[in-house]
Amino acid sequence: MFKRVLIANRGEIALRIIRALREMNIESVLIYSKADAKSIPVMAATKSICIGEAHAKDSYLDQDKIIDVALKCGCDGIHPGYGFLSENADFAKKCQENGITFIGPSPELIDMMGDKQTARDLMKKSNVPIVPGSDGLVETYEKAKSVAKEIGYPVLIKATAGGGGKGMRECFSEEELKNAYETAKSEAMNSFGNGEVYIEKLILNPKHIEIQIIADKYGNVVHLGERNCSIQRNHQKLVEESPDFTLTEEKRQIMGDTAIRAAKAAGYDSVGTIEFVVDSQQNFYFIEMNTRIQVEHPVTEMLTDVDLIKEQILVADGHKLSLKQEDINLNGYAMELRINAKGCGKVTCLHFPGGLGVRIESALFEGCEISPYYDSLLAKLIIHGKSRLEVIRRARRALEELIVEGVPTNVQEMYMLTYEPEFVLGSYNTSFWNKSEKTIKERTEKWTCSIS
Amino acid sequence: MFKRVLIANRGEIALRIIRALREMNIESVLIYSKADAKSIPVMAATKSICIGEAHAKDSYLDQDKIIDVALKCGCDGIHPGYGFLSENADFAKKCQENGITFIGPSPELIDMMGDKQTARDLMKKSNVPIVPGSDGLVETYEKAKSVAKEIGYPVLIKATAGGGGKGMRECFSEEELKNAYETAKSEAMNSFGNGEVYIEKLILNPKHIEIQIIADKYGNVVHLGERNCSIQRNHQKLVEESPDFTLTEEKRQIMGDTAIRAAKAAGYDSVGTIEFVVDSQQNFYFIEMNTRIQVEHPVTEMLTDVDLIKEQILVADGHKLSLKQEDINLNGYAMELRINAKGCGKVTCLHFPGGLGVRIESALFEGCEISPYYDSLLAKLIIHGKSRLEVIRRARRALEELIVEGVPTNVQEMYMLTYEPEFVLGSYNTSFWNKSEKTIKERTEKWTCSIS
Amino acid sequence: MELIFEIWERFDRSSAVEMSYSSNDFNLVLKKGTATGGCMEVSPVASFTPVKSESVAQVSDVTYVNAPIAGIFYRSPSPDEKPFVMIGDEVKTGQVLGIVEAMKMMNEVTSPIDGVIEAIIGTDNEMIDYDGALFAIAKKQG
Amino acid sequence: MELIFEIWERFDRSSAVEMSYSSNDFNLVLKKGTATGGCMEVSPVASFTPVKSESVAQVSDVTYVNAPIAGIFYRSPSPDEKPFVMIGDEVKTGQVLGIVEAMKMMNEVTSPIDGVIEAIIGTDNEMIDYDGALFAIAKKQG
Repeated sequence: MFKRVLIANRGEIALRIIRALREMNIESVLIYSKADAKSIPVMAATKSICIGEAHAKDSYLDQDKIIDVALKCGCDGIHPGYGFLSENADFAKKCQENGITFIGPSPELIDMMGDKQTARDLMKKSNVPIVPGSDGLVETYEKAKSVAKEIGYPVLIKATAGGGGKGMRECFSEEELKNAYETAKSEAMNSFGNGEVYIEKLILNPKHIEIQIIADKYGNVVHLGERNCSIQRNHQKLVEESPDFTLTEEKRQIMGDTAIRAAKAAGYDSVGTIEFVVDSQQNFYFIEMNTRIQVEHPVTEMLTDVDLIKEQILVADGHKLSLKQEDINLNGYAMELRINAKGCGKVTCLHFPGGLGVRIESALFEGCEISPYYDSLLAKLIIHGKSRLEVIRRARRALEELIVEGVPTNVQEMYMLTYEPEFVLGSYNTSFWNKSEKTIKERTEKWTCSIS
Repeated sequence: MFKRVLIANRGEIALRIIRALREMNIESVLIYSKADAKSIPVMAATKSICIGEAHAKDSYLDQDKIIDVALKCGCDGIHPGYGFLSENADFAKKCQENGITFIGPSPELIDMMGDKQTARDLMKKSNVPIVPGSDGLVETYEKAKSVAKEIGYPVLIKATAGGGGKGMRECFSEEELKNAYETAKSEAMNSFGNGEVYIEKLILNPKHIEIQIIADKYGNVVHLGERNCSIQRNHQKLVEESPDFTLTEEKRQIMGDTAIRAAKAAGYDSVGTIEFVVDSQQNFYFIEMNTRIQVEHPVTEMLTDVDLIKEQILVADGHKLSLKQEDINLNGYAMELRINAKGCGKVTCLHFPGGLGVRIESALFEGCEISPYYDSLLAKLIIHGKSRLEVIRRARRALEELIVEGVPTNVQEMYMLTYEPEFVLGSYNTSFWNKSEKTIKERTEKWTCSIS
Repeated sequence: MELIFEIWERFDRSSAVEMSYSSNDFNLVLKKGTATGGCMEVSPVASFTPVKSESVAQVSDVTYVNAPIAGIFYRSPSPDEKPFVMIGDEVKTGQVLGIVEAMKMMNEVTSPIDGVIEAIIGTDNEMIDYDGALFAIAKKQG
Repeated sequence: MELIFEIWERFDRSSAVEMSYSSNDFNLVLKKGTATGGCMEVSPVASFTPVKSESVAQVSDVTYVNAPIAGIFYRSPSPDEKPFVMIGDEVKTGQVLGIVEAMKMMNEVTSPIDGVIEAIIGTDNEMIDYDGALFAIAKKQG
């Protein structure tokens, strides 16, 4: 077993990992930036070493410094958390070269899954459904027409060099295709000097559903059910829940089995998430694999009673997976609400909700400074209950009890969100936030007044 | 369903009930004393009414005022919590007479179970093991000798009029009996003017184990496993856990079935607890029944995922029990650590632990005043985990994170307690605190510095 | 005037610590004493504290008459009759100002001093807390 | 008026700390208790804050020499040799005071001023934080 693990992260996830290590009787060494000197993880770790200035490149992203501290402190493992170096194959490789276990998959796996085309090819080979498309460049309108016909409308024409919506055209019928194809091509040429395009099926307002898996080094893989993460603002998740309320049990089984197949095909050996988009007919398509622990992992922990961080550490240490698929039961409902800062400042008053079915993951404390250098996540409110309605009502009362003063937050918006009919019905998809933002913000403004 | 429920209590249990009501969409009316004006329950309830001075007799025990407020506010139910009026048959009767549902058993049941002899007789009739004894007065030494022989040594000779240890004699063999019998009798005569004594088997250092049950008005009863509450200081519980680590599965079944039989015999129809003492051979004997929700109910909630307060409210409202015995699974281990004040003052700094498997039940807030009028419970730290060892380690890290400043507390003692070998092994009984107090206190003094 | 006091009473019962109100007729600003100072004041519940006496403590020579018991406050002996007192009325020590009904008993609220009714704080026909302020009486000068 | 109270009640139930409302008829401002200042001192973490540099900040005319990088601090060029400096030693600007080894590089720590070694804060052979204080140097008078 590990003797001492370095945590190359900050905030709530650093605290989450320190707690798990503490409970496993493993020492923790935290590296931190000057901006985080007054923080709970710094206090909670067995040892904390300041390695640089606030900017992540001088601290949380400084690979060589981190490895050096790990070696000097006698660490035999490094936990990267999420973000920062968690999906950096070079860093994982440096750990390996220095005889330190990177708590995550091998550098090769990170590389493979980080490359969209390689991952897509692997999934296709493994019989995992991917978004249908041209599988390569579409050089002529004639080819475009035949590809579109084959995969069915609507389709999306995308420039290989594209980005930010440029060189991208939605197309709902063959009548629109010629114009869309030519426009996308010329726009791509004008914008990027490269007119190459390809075609994909356009999935309209899909659900974003991901399957949590865990695998050991001996080819054992189990899945721990799905999370619906469709409530996103600018691809930033706001609420995640499990199980997905509208997924049939049959489809859940199939998606779970597919995720296991995907992980096995990759030879995966850590915690990870297979992300799918699911259309209104419950057709699902692989989009990507996250080769790290995710922000929303507690949702799955509440349902399965599996401590994902501990399991991740155990399998990294070469332990055989203690779980079997038949041991995994999804018990009740769980939801995570992300409480974000909408600006900087000092937290002048803090009060967290408690009681049955309420879990808090946060490194906040009264008096702490919210700095502009890192992400805006202040706290994760994780609610568990027997029914989805109980969870929603519990979330409301928890949000009513929550007090974070001194820093502008999204608490009020989250509260208003819990009253949106589409949310209550559980039938929402990724279009939810765009559709509901106006109402939620109006209601929030109507009933509250922002701190000026 | 209830429209509006009055809560005749304060502190953490008032907040617990308000939260449950809020989640059930039922309005809450809280009565409070002037000493509790600045409290979280007062804030959290739909409506709060101050009914008198700090002393409980002027507020939380003032039955007529409470009923009056309930009527004036249109409450159709009263939840008494624990302590105060929760096991007061007169109060339950007054509720009934005023057309308000007392959320608990009927006055007759409270009366019956409140009278030790009646309860004992009922249990005996229902084939529930009770502590063997003379079943009535022992007028002569000859009778004492035959009773003692029948039930077996050691025995306890107790004065019917006794109290505070007076007129009570332990007796380990027949040689000691004559002297013990005569001494007890004369001591009782001298102290109380009544020399009547009876004899009971002396259970040496038993475990205190209780079975949680819930029953509806239609004769359905389920049990929700046991709690080991053997760690007590002056009959005040400090730590409760479930399941009991040393109880065999067979004995658990038998005790559970016995508790159900006892509840059915009484015609019980609410949440309740059957308390047993268990000797070193795992023989168990009924001692009493608690006809209310108990402080330590969350331990059972963590294992069973049953919200006991909600179920209590539902069965009081005449709902049929939704649970069947086969639905009840004890999932993992859970423990409650009671954080008590050891003096009064203002809480100047407060920080609660969070994360996986940690539940807080508390009405504390930073700045609150701990008054001398009510009990000393500040917070309940409820820890859940997969194994008992995980729970103990999690409890330690949670206690390390917990900060309560400004008021002397038992936090450090609880922390030291979690390192006591007998506690770690789970083999402790009611003698634990007396045996361990000295070590715990010495270690606490050695490693901490009390707030002066 | 009634409106102000109704607002005022609501303010006291509410968790607000500060308020201002303006209409065609008047402006009203209310703050609770907890809005300034050290850390205790920023506690989540400090904001729910009824601090009646503090909030009106500026006004000197005013005596508050509080409810002797939690119950329903009545301003008049019966629904058809006139209120016992109106704002501006002169009152004598021992004079009945109102009634608090609790447990089927009518508890008379009497004036502890000779003075003038400055404010009627309790709301007719509504629940009043134990020791909750019902009347403010200005001491008669001289 | 009903509207005000409805807003108010909503405000109370919400965790908003402040609100204002205005219409043709009236303006309404509500705030909850957010006091400023004083609170940070009782924060749970204030107690674990490393305050080395602050705690010695009272001494005037002292310059701290901090670690340029996190690493192992060495007081001497090699284990067998004497320390670069001892307390009381006079040092010149640019003089080597110690070494911080990080990423297999020996980073010399030099004196920024002419002065006298007042204190050696770093521990020989132990990990030092980035920007952690190693030496205190008293400025040479005159």
